[in-house]
Amino acid sequence: MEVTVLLFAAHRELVGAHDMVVSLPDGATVRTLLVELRGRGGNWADLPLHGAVAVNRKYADGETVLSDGDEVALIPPVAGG
Amino acid sequence: MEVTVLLFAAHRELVGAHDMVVSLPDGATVRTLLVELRGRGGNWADLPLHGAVAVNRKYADGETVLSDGDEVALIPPVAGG
Amino acid sequence: MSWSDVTYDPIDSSDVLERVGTPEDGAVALFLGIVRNSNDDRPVAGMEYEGYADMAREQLAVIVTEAAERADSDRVAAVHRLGELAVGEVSVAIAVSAPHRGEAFDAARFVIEEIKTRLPIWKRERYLDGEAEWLEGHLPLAREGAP
Amino acid sequence: MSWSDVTYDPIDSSDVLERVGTPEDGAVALFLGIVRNSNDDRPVAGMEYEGYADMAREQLAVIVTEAAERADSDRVAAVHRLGELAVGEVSVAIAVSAPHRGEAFDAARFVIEEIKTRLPIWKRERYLDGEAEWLEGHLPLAREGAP
Repeated sequence: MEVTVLLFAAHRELVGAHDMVVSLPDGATVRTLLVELRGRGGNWADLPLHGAVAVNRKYADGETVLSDGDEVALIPPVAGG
Repeated sequence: MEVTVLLFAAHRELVGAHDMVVSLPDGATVRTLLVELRGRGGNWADLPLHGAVAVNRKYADGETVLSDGDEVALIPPVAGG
Repeated sequence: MSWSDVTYDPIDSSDVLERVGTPEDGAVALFLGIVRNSNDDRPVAGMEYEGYADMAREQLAVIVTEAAERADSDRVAAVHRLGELAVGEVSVAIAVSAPHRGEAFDAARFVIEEIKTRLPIWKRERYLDGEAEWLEGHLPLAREGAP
Repeated sequence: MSWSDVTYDPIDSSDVLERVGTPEDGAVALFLGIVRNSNDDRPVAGMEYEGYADMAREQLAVIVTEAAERADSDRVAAVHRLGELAVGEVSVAIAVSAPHRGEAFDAARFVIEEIKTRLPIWKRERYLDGEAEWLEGHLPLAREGAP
């Protein structure tokens, strides 16, 4: 299955990408995805394993199981206002 | 000496007067004035002896000594806003 | 640049808002008091605000100064209306700007609370049934030492 | 009639104010967040707000609904700006009207606090010396159960 990954702010700058499509095995969780991204080495390894994540625009956690076509956003600590 | 007395809202309606000049003996206090006003009888007797009072637009109390020309206002419980 | 007034003229809330704000301020709080159409389920036609205008003006200036000290900001503006007001009209407007939001909120809240306990203003609510009543108020000061 | 938006367009605070207010409301609170000209004594040139706009829009609608429930008022309006903002520009505007002042103040305060902890928005401060920094933020949720 494929999910769309979105990166913002410091994360976006860290790896030089804002959005990408990532292929994952069926049954993959948010944690599977994060491990895959960090496994790319270089600056990717600096993406947080325990940061906030949103799946389809709702906050989720590492256990959340992903489905084909999901939109997964890594959410750096927020600073609106 | 003479002081100007101001009455507002429910006090004003009670005695049917908004402002008046009252003659008082030298050394009179706010309390002297209130006793004098209440002593006029009728609705005047219903003016409060322990209500708030302002002398020359500053909150004062019964002990405050009055001077000729002072502006003394009886202040019903306030309800601005 | 703090500012205050007690007036019989209608209040322009955007004018009050424009009296605050400097480049070092990150937060603005505005409070408006409005004449409501009912009180305890009794339909209200309007509100008459009677005031000891000269003293109210002086007292409001003192309140605004105290609020400015608390907020560490001299950008506090407040105006209170007197006279006959219809439902929906603004009776009081308070604007504060400050570096941070906590100061702005707290100062605006301080001003309205102090107005309600210290400003020599009284209101008579006029009901749709033709009656009118002076609303219960607050004793403006502890009267310790009073006769 | 609660309303919220996340937008790249400049915020018109009087428009936000006009979205609240009904004849049963006696209190209106407005909060504006503004880009300041300094932070910890470092001169600021402007602020870039980056957002996950679609999610921020949904989250802000949720926050506004929660605020409306708390205030027992459906008159809550909030808008957050994204993009490049100059010093003095409004980054966020929140308006609440309610029967009484406590509800209006509390709901406005609730919305800004929740915005700062939940809305997926990030800001990069640009300094007069040409540098820029992402400001430290809040972890949006307790990550219990996270891997």
